[in-house]
Amino acid sequence: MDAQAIIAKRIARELRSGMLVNLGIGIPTLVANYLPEGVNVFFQSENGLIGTGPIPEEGMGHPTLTDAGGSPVTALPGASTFDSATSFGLIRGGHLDLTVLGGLQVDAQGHLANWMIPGKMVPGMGGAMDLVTGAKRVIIAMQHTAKGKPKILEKCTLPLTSARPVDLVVSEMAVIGFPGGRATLLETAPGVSVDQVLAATEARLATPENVVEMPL
Amino acid sequence: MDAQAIIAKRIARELRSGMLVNLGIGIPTLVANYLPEGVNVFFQSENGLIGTGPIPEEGMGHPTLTDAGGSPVTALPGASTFDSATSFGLIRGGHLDLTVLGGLQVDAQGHLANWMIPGKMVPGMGGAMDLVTGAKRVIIAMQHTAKGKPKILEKCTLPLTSARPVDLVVSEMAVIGFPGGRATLLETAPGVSVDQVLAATEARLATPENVVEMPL
Amino acid sequence: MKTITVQEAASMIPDGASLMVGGFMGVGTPHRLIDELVRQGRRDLIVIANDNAKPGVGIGKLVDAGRVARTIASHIGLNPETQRQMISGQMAVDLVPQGTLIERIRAGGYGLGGILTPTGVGTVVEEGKRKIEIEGKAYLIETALRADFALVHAFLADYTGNLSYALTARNFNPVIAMAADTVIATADNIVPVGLIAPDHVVTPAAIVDYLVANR
Amino acid sequence: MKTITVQEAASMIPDGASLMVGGFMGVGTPHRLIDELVRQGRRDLIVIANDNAKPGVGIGKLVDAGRVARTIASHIGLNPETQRQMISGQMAVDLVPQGTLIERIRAGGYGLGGILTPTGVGTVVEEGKRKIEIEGKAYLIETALRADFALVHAFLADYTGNLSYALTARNFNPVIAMAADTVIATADNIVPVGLIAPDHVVTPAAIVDYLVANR
Repeated sequence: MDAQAIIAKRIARELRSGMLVNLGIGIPTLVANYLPEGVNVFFQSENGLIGTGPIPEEGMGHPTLTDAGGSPVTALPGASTFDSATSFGLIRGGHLDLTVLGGLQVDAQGHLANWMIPGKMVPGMGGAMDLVTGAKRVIIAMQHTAKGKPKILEKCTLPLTSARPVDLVVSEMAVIGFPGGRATLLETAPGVSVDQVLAATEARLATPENVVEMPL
Repeated sequence: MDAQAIIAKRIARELRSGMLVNLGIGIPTLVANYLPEGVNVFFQSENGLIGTGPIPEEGMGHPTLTDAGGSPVTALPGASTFDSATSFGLIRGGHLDLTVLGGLQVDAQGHLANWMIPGKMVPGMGGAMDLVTGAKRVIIAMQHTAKGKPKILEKCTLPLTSARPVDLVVSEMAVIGFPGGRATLLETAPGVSVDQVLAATEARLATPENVVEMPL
Repeated sequence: MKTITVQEAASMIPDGASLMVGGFMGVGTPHRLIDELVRQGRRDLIVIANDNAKPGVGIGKLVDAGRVARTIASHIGLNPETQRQMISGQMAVDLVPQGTLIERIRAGGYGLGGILTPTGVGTVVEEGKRKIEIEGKAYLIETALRADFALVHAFLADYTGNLSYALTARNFNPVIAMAADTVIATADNIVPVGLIAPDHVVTPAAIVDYLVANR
Repeated sequence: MKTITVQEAASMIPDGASLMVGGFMGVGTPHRLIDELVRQGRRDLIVIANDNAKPGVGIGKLVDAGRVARTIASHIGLNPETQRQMISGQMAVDLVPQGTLIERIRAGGYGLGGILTPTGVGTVVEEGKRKIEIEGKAYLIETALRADFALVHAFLADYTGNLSYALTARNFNPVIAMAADTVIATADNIVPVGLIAPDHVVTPAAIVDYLVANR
């Protein structure tokens, strides 16, 4: 399994029937592919859709039914559409049970930076700030390092996405939570040791006795 | 013509095609009966309807189509329905061209009191405060006096509906405007003299040379 | 989302609960739920709604039975019983301009701390509130409002909880559905999933907790 | 409401005007109006929209042609030309969180001075803004936003100006339609009055100023 598949598959295990879930672009989108059997969630696209379905078969889409990246999607039975104010009301108002987003950096307190690299990449925050501030649970799906450098840092050097800490970081090496506001190693990927995770992480990680293997 | 008919008929002359208009309960409701020929306005009911039509014929109404008093109405072709947040967005957001409301008191600066008599009548302000604060133009339809006592006072003694002055007061005796923030007699009803209006008014009324007869 | 009986729905609501109730003079009110609350003897309720309808109708039935400890509403003028209980001190009544009330509820449901409105500036409504000036214009800071339960009534529901409303029976319903910890809906018609067009769903299934079955 | 040609519609918009434009990555954008603005050479525009689409698409065409002096948007990451013009100083770009942007526009259209949102607290977004605490939680005061023109695209219109939208092409459209001095709409289909059910009208006719005729 490649890194992206490990991350997406592990996060998919966090989904429960009835949840309203928003998946960001990139690795987060892959989570939908690993939805456990019998689990039915509502996927929201923040451009105004609940009930987002798979990519349409060739010739079976419509230009007015797209995901937040503007790409064609389908809608499942029971889908609903709405304007952007309602869409972000769902996000900010505590209705969104879970958002899965990509990350550039996460710090030891769980703060996320994922929307800009000053002087280099200024795409705009889009919905990310509202998602991280408003969702009931925030999971970050990202590779553990970028070009060999740790992305989980003692302190983010990039501008923060929100003052609200994330709940979980899932990488291809580990699952990290923030109980009591402190980065804590919860799981290691199959074949990855605690020491390997610590070596690839700049933030000091609490390492409890019971670090388990990531269930996939 | 009785007092109510004079008031309603005079106010109806202020309507122009394309206007979005909200009529309050009581005399204001009667204005719709005198809509000049060829004038098409959008009547709003603040409970969530644009395109309010006349009272339905016996057996031709529906319990889910009512006016702001809860009474059955009809809807004209091109009508639209919406929730209360949208309804008051239309009212507050500068979309409502005209509201016609009843009044308990209006003062020399045009301030309106129409929602409570402390210790006696506390019905609640309903939509009145939003209507007076938000409509582009506010016309008050009321009898000139109550039990012989003036209702147009130097200063309102009852709690105000809004800090925003009304634009016009139409009674069975007169039309009063507030150019430059000062109550000014603009028209007298047929058969009513300027002196009769002044005698029935507590507020000092500016009386220009050109007070005309109310066109009906 | 679970489909339950009206008895089960009412029994989830404890004495003293705060309820947002849809409807405008009883139009669009979940009447069966109200009737059942009266029947089950629920009391000390806080009722947030546009109005108190009139005696014998909708919320008016809770008032008639003396079950409302406090109401937050924009208009009670057509319910003399509410006015009587207010004057006698039996019921607390907070009167709020209708546009402010619906925006406060919306803010509660949309994750906003509140809104800035010119409505009420220079009137008794501004008493005790923070005022703020923006580009020379004064606004009141009106804070968000939420409730324990939203009791909504729809025209169409499907079995996942999607709701759409009929004509002026929409009113407060879709707004309160966003602003409560638990959302209970009744509907004139409950249809299989997929029969309400996505564009015609007004309240998305994901926010409705319980749907009351029709007999 | 007047029905006009796309040429007439574009010619009403002067150089330097502020435009709110519907659409999300070009989906639900009034493409014919944008194309005509480019053709007529309109310039120095202020464009308020969710995004700048991408080069060659929707708002991206105005950017390509160098006609946008300033954009207020939540995301420009898929338009490298906007990023290039931003870095070169040719275009000013104000980046606003998407939920904040749509609420600021809504506030402008709904007569609110602004809203209180937790989004952006503790980030660069709070710079220069007033903060307020309500029940111990911090909020930014985000002020209302309006424009000279709203350019909206609907799925159905009738000849009085009622509009309804299709699926995810709804997005910013009904919100911006409330927030501009002049509202110009295009529609995939224009139908006789009375054919859009009142419950399915999303933007009421009374707020639409001009409807662009289909050829």
